[in-house]
Amino acid sequence: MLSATYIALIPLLPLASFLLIGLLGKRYLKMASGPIGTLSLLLSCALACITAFQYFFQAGRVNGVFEKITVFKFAWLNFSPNVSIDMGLVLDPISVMMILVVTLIALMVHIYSLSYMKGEERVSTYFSFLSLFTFSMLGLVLASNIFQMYIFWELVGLSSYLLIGFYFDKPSAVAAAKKAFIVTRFADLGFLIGILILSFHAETLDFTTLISRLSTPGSPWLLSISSASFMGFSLLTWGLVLLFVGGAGKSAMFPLHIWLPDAMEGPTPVSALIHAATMVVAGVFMVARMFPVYALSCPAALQVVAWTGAISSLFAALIACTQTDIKRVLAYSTMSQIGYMMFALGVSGYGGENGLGYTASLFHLFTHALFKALLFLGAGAVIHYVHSNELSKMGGLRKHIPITHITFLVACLAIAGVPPFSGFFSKEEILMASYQHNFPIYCIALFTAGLTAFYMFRLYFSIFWKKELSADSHAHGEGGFAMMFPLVLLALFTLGAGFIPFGKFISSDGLPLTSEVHLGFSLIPVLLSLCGIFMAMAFYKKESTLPDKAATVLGELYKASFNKFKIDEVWLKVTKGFLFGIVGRFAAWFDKSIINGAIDLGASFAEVVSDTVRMLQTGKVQDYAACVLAGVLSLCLYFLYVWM
Amino acid sequence: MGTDFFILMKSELSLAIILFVLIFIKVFREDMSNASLFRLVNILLLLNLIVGFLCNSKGELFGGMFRTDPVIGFEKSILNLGILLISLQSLEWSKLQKHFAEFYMLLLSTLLGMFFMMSSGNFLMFYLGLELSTIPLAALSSFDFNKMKSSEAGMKLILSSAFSSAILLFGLSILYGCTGTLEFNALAPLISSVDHLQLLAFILIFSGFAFKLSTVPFHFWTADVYEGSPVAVTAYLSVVSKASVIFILLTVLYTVFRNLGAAWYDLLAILAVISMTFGNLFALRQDNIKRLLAFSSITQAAYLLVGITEGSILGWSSVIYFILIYLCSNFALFGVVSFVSARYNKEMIADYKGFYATNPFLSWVMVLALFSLAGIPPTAGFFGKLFLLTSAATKGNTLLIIFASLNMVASLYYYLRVVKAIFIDKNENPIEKTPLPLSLYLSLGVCIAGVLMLGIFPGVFQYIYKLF
Amino acid sequence: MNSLFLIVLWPALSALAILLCKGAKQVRTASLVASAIQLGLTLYIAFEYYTLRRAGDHSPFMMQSNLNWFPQFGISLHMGIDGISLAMLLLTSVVVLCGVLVSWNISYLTKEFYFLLILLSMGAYGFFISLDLFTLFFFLELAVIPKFMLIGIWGSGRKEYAAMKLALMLMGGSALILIGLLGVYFNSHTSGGLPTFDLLKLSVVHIPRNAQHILFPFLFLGFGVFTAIFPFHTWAPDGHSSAPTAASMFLAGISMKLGGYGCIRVACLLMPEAAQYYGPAIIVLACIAILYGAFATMMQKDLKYINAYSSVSHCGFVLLGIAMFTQTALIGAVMQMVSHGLMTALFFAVIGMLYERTHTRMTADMSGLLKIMPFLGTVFIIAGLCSLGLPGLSGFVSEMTIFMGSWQRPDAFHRIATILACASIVVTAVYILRAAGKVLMGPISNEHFRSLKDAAWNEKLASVILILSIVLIGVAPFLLSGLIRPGAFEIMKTIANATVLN
Amino acid sequence: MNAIPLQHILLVSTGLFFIGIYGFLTRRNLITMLMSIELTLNSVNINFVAFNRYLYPTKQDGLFFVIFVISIAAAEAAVAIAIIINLYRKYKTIDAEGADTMRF
Repeated sequence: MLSATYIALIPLLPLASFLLIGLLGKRYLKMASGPIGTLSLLLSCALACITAFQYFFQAGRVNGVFEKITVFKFAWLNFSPNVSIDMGLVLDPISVMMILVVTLIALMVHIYSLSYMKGEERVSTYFSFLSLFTFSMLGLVLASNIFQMYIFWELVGLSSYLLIGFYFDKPSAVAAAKKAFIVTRFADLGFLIGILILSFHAETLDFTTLISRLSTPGSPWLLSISSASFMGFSLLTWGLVLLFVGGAGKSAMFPLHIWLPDAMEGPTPVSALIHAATMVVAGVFMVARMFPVYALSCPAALQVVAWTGAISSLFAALIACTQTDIKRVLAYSTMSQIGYMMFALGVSGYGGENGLGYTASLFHLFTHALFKALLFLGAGAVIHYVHSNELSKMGGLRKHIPITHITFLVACLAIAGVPPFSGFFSKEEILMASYQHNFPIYCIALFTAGLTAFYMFRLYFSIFWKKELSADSHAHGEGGFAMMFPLVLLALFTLGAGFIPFGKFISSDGLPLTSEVHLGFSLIPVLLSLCGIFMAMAFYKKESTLPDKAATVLGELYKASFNKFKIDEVWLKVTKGFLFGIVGRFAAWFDKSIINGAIDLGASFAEVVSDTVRMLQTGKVQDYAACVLAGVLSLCLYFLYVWM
Repeated sequence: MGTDFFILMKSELSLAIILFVLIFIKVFREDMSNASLFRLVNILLLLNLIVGFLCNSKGELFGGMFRTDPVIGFEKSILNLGILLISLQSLEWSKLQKHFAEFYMLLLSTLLGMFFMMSSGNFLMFYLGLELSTIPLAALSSFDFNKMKSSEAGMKLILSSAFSSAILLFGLSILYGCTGTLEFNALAPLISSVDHLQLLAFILIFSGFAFKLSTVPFHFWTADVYEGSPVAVTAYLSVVSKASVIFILLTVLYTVFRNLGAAWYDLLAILAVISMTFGNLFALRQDNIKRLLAFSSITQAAYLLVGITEGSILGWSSVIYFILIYLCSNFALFGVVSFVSARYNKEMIADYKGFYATNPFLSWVMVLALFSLAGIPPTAGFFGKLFLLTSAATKGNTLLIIFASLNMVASLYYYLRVVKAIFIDKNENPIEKTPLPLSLYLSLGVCIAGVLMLGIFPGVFQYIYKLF
Repeated sequence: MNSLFLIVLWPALSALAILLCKGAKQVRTASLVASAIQLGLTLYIAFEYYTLRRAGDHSPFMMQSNLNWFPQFGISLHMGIDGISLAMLLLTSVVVLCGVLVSWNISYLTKEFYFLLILLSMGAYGFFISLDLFTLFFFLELAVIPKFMLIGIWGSGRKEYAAMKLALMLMGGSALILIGLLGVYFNSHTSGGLPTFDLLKLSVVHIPRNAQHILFPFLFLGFGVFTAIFPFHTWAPDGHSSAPTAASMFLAGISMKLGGYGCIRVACLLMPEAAQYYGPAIIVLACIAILYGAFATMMQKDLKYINAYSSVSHCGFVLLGIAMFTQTALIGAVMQMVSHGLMTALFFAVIGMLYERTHTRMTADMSGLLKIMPFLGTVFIIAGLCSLGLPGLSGFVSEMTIFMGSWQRPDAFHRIATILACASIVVTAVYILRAAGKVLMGPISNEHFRSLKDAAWNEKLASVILILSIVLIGVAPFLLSGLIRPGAFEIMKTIANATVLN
Repeated sequence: MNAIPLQHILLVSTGLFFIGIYGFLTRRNLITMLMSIELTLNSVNINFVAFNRYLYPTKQDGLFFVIFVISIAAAEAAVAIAIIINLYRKYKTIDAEGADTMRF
């Protein structure tokens, strides 16, 4: 195995490049910041591949399971003797797979950005933020301690805030960045309280001990946490659901998804890296990391995960069909695919055959990262060419930008689940798992698969077919080699990824799982996707009035889905209306008038009393003598009667 | 008699000598200018102060009428210091006066009366000393012939003091009736807290004291007299006359009325709380700086009453310590006020706006004095006030301490109003930059040294404590 | 005369030295050198403390020196430090150094300004190292004059009103403390010997229960006024926003910590039973302060008011940490004091710099400053992120310690309080990002802002020092928590065996 | 000679005392106020002499006291009248109510 320092280098290299470019970037390394970032990513990607290769093939299985290797661990902040945050790196199948995905996609995005961001004035800050993001994502993935994951979770949120708000002179970008950070921050509150609940009962923050204590059925910690209850549910359910809320916020699940479409304000490579492949799957990764506790000790929480995933995937697919901005369509499709991964985890059992959902979900995470990054980078190339996001301004680009056209087509086929491509294999396994465990979710999944095929090919045909665009308006070509190379490479990966025997590497209980394709079973989903594709072809291949007629027919549903079922407005009303409007204004008013008022009232009261008391000094000697006499008499009365 | 007469009566004798020198000058050396008179008197007063510190010894004269001991000796030297500082500060004011010698004669005679009162062992000597110290004061306070206010102040002082001494005498007569003697040591065993008549006598006698100390029900004369009379006399009234009454009150309460302890403990506590609160309420809205200082002196006297309630040596020494600090801070303040009012005839707080811009030294002196009066560290006032409260705390009367602390906050307000005027407010025609005479520098220097040094360096308090 | 005494003597000497030098230039360099040496002195003492601890000396208070001041009253100049007071000393010296650096272009009465600033810091130093209640009270009150003068003379906006209100409310607080002290002094009599002010002797003497129940509110509310506890916090917004930059850095950064430190050292150490008894009441006040402060901040338009109200909310965390009476929560409270001191000093420094350039503090007038002044913009963002508790900066570490510590109290009341406190991190995020978004980002609204130049050398140095210390605590918290742990353990010991009694 | 009991004399002196005080409080003329003060002082003298004669015939403390009180009352009256004359020169009135320029 590689020694600890090399593995530690994987996250630390991006950190080093962040510090280097961040501090010196502006003045000295302005032009060199891109290459430095890409070089450091290249190195850490190579190291990741070597570690993965050695981990899976050379280290091999110990009594049938890839055992967790804690590379190193040191106590960072100890609260009490056994509960302490300690920073450490741990290698186990899912984290190795994740570092592979993250470093690969980050490398592709870096290369792509070299030419995409060429003209940008603040390119050094861009690359430093990208390296910060990669560092925090790798840290999150390799975390050995649940609090360490929370720490990198927040850093990921920060870097997404910085990158979304990169074009900060656009007010919409600033608002989007703020919205993203606050919504994820709100979800992280749930994550934090979940950590507090679990760590208090399990008396540890370390992942391995936490999972073993809370998942072995007889353990005293498990008994203590499941016996204590709050408002009807056991604390374990509360803890796990709150953890999932944190994950749902980051992965833009149903109620907390409002920030993802607005996050498209950021540069497209950023959306490719963060809002397609890596950050948004952090929620899935966290549930996968805590999967034994979810599956063995608390099926109720798993149900919540499953149904949220299912609802989000259907909800997002419906909205995606009517959006006009291509990046927002892709954002909703990401949300829908992550919904797939979530409910795959939700329906999966633990160990052996019924752990298929777990493997399928992570397999889909792997493949989805590849083709969604490809879709976004392709969309970036299209926007770069057409200088606008709106579908109406595009059409007939297949001759102008041929490579993007081919790679975009490959990705669309993959995501639609057409057989030879990787999307088909992972989606088919998910459908198999949901078919075995939860039939209603299986039906939702089928319907969403059809919808996915429809809106992806609606996108494809609107961009590359539809109407002939006048050639002269866009003089410059398709974009340099640096933009095309990642597209081609990712397309190749999307082709090949489907054939990886994923079950051998990753399964719920670690034992290898062989999954083969059942021809009979997968017939229905393929047929559904094909008919989705033909419908889209019929609607959008050529200029036709069919889409408008369909819109009038669907009427209400179309309008609702077009303005995103008004969820944004609901959230806005809750926060702006209630929190800021009523509570905030009341607090400020209360403070200014009541408390401040009370103090000033006290002062003015003292002044009024002092004015009245001053009247006693009339200036006349005889009044003074009268007061002296009164004083003496009152003293006498007091002492002779009261005191005696 | 012989030598111990001279040793025991040394401070009174030195005062008498200075008085005769003055009379001699008045009669024979008519042509002597105010300035040279000023220099001569100051030198004599300095000598008098030094004499005060020499061989203080314990003893009695005239059959118990006059008794003295190191503590009373130190108290007298505090008053000597006070008189020296006042005379040093009154140079500017003396330029306007024709009868400057008379001013000193009256001043020294009141001081002589106070010395007799402080070292009296018999109520007769006490009454004599009291009257000798108040009647010339009335003359002094109407010394500014050209001002209407000054004669009004004199009238009010003489009539009020006559009225209160009448009440005091009535009390004394009743006490004499009950016990048959006026000798302090003889009286002590005869007094018991059961007898109503003795209690009535005590209250009447105490009201005489209270009049001079200007505690609230008896304080009405203070504001007008302080405002009307010349600043040097106001300073003298506010510190020296109060101090002498406090010293004799201590001896009277601790020796004569020791058996009535429970009675005068409650009496002092009640009067202290009332005069603190009312003193602050009166002072909150004052605009004339002399009237403000009048009411602030009422509040400071109230803190002294708090100190007296604690009957042990600790209480007595912290009272003396506080009086010394109060003397320094008040005279620092009055030094500046007298100079400004004599030179520019400005006595309102508003006139002091923007004072820092023109003469920083005087503003720093005033501000330090004000913070010492308010009881804020690093000035000695903080230690003085806190020692009084700590010694009262050993008696455990939490209600008194609560009132005392809250009143410290109220008093801070009007001190800060003056500081605000000096430092913060802007003024289009502030008091111009004026060169100060050496004597004023000297006295302000002594006061500021006292205000800063007395607190931090414990030597002085140790010295007082060891006197007992 | 060991080095601890020097910590108090050095500011006094440098204050006098400042009075003697002529010309603004000389005054500035003198005060800079003085505060730099002061920082060096504190670091030396930290090093000496560390070697003593390493050498196995586990007595609760180290480097003690005891010379009696007024033996008749039992008052002695008893100095000594433990982990908590050392952390506070370090915080004070860093904030004062940056305060001196930031107020470089004070042109009106510069000599008096620096003299009062050094006097102010002397009050804080003395307060943190004195183990005698009287000397503690002396140094606490020492800071009243400079605060009033600094705000009154060099302030802005309604400075007279703010200065007067601040001085009176803080004096009111110290009056309450005085009543508490004298009550303790009276009850210390029961130990047979002379009543004493000495903290160590008092902590051994068991003050009778009913006396504790009366005196504890006085002491705690007195110190609470300094930490802007809920009903008495109104001096903080007005005071901070009218004060000049250096003064508001000191006010929010250090003088609020005097209250917190006082609560721990005096109120909880001397009267454990009453502390336990009043615990829930304090928690309620702390929670109100946290959430109420956070919500009130959202509505503020003036940058300094935003930071002032957020300081009220952050100091609510300190009180929450103290009132939970678990060791972790106590350590968290002290860490929060240190981290909040640094972050609010940084925030006020940046606001001061922006004010000097744009002459307005209203968020509505400024926008798009990040492009014009990148350095100041980044410092503003770092200060904001630290106050909303971003990992890697000190805010996160202290808040998490407080949450973990307060979660150790299993009953429902404490749990709800902790959850409410946690909820505040979202509200803090909202108003910080709103302020940052409005001021720094967005299009440049005011044309002649374009010509503003970025931070000068002294402002850069001050911000870098503060940011380095914030990041150091954020990245390596084990240093700070290790330093505080023995001190907190001592205090928890007295409180623990108090619970056994009742 | 002892026919008149002590109480009657004390009654007279207390009556005289309160008459004096009443006079001081109500009379408008400063001089008459001074006269009423003298009345109170004389009532005190009666007190002293009565106590000394009836209760403590052996000692003469009371008598000495009376002598001093009389002399001091004289001195006081002299100074008071001088001040009142000075006041009259300025205020042109010796009405007690007139001299109240300094108040509040």
